Amino acid sequence: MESVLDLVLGHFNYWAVIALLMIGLYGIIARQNLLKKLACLSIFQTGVFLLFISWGYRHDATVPILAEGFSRYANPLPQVLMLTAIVVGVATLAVGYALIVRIHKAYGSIEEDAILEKDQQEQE
Amino acid sequence: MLLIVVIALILLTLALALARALLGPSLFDRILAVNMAGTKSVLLIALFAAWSGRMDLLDIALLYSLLNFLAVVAALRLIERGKHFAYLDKEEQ
Amino acid sequence: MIDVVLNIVLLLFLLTMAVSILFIRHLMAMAMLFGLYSLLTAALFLVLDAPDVAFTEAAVGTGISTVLMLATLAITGIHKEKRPKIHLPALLLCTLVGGLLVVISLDLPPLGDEQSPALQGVAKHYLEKGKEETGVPNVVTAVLASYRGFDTLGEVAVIFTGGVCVLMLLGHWRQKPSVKVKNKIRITSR
Amino acid sequence: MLMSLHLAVLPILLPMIGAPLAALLGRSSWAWWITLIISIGQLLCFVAMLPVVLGGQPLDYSMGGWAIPWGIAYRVDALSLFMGLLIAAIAVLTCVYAKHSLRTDVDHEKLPYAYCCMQLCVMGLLGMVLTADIFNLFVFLEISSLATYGLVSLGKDRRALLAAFRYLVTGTLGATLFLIGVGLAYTATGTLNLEDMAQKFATSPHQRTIQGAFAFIFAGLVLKIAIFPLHLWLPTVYRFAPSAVAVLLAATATKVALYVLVRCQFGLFGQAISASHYLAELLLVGGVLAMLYCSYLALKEDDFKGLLAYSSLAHLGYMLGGMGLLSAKGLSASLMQLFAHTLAKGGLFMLAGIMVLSAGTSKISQLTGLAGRSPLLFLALVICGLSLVGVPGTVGFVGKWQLLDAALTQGRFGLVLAILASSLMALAYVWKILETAYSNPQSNMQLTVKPGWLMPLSMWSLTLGCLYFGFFSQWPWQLAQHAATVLWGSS
Repeated sequence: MESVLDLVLGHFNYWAVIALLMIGLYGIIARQNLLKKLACLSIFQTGVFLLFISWGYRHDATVPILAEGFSRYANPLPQVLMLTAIVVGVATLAVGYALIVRIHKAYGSIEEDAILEKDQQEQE
Repeated sequence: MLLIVVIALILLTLALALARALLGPSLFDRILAVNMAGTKSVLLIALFAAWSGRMDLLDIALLYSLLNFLAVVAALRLIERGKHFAYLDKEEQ
Repeated sequence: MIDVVLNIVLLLFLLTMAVSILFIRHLMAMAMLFGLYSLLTAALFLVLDAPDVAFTEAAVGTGISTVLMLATLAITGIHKEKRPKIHLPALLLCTLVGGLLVVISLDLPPLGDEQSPALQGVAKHYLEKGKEETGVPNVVTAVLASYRGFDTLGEVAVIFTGGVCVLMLLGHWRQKPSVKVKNKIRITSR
Repeated sequence: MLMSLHLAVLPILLPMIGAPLAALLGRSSWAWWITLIISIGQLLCFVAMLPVVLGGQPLDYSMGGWAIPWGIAYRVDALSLFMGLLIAAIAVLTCVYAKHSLRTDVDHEKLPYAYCCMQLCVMGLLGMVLTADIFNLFVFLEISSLATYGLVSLGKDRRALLAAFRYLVTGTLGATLFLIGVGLAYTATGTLNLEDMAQKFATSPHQRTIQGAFAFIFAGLVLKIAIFPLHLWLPTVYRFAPSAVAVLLAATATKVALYVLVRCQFGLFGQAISASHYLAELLLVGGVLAMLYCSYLALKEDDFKGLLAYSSLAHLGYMLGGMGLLSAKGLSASLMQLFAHTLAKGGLFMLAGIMVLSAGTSKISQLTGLAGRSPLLFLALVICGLSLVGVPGTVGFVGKWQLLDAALTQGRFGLVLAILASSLMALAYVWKILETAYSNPQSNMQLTVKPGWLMPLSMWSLTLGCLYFGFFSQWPWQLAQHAATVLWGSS
């Protein structure tokens, strides 16, 4: 019983994050609304960030800023990587939003199936 | 002990704010809920700083409160301006 | 103990937010929820001892990202999503990938484990020698600006690229009205 | 001497200066000159590194002077050099081509930004090739991808926008999956340097994590490379992107993602996963399916650029097949195939751009009478097309022959049959184009716009390259072999 609790407590973070990732992935594939696709993409990315930060976590430790009276610090490297990844993610999102604005201007809709339908009609 | 009780209470109010954001019904309810959740997280950070003994975290609490304010103002402004926000639509008129 | 409880509660909140972002059909409300979502993420980063990441996520995720989404909504003026259908293949794929990830996660060292290789590797050097070698007490800053400074240069390049792309897409180009009409015809007639 | 020390990082630093300059100066002709000079400079860097690397010693460079596992390191070995030379050369030619091509596709005010994005894209690709740090690789992957999203969206047709958006979503998804893989590999080893990581994999107790890491890196790259069945984003992107961008994408972007896959599979995860031969079978089956199905799709396609896109997908199948053979011979054949395909497909996409420009359409059915109108263009079409099929005397033949040879020596007759069948289909779809172009010389097809001389110049250099390397194939073949043995030795 003890070990099951340990397993759940030790891995709960991972599982919750995996659930986040899957919600994001489902939204990216299944939703037709382009804005929602991007939001889900962002959820997916955030899930990955959380995963990394969880990997860098350490029990009974403190933030990796060296100070008097502390000897145990969290792993700084995943945090550094995620700082970069967050900025990269937002740059991508910004381009995505700009594309949505242009798509809306060109088609008058931001639903993918509606847009594809318009293209189809035009070709015929 | 006091710390635990306070944290629990703040989590409770955070949950209430989230519930309001989820249920709506009007957009302004949601914005208010976001603002409130932001305030709660500022408090949470401050408490966490007190608990862990790292007072440098208070800086982040300050930043949060500032951002919270700015984000709500920006959101309200965008909603107010609505469709006329950007030049792109001005071109079309 | 407090951090474990906070961690779990915040994660549960986060999951609720993610599910509601997926299902809510009012896009403006979705943007609000999205802001909340990244606010919670940032709080969670803080609980997991990553204040710098929390800082960035709060500024970039909650601030810029939400405002950008709202701005997009304001420009397009579309507020409702069409009623979505359930996408079975996607559901299947997600179950598959999620299952794979859970299986992998059982092999991972549990949260906060002292023996995990990640803590024994390069990070140990950063924590022990970082201050001596770079003179910065904040190890994250030391690694970001010095040991892995080239990544940060790359990051700047990414922002620059993103900016150029957005300018290319939305920059309002000096066009005479007649030319603009022609352009419109060209864009729509193919 | 000082310069030669920094050669490894110079190709990345040059565009970091050139790209902002091109964007800020605001004159499209200046931007073009800057881009041209920068890309020639990059090419020269790689040429200068050639003798050092071929001497057998990889060129190492530590960023900021931090010793290897602590900081970011760059490493130029034969494989990186092979890819780097190819990309830099294509970048120069694309730049020459773009002068006239982009001007007709893109609004005048956007041109400097477009050149800036081209530089950034090439910088990202070269960074991926040169770096020896897996997270740094991710950053450069994102730089090049972001630049391509912007470039693709410049297409004239409004469908380019949706294509770019889909590309953005798929590409970011792929990159994020790759990032998960990087994280898993990091938790298993505690390091990010490729070589250090490969060594630590061997002793790590977390073998399942390592396999998971490979699975995610593989999945992410498969999305990026557009391997069948995850290829759906690619044809529309190639069709609607501006011609010069399509050339750049077809000839370099997917190839670099393939390079990363090769690097990870054989260099990084070599020992950890080569024990399981399931992966090899997966690659072989995937390759064969891609070859057959995508060739079939190419046969059905009526749009010239779309046909070329499907044909690219089929040719990726050959390269995967060669990788799936799990031998130095197979890998070097794959690399040779990559080289050949880059030349032929680059030439064909350039030709497609010229055709679209001067005839105003990319429908194959409307190419009737091309042979009569413009015999030279037709000749280039014949040469590149034959190289695509793999007719002796062209570089395509060398690639295919080596691949067949490798497959035969290992007794993979299924692969042999698939290659032959796919080549036959390639012959069929190339024939379809040629026949249309040759038929009905009296047709009223009109070549209204003259493409200038820069576009044909770059197209002809690739076309003649197809012929030249078909007869004198020792040079790339030796480099490919060298690259393959470097990788094989390290795993």
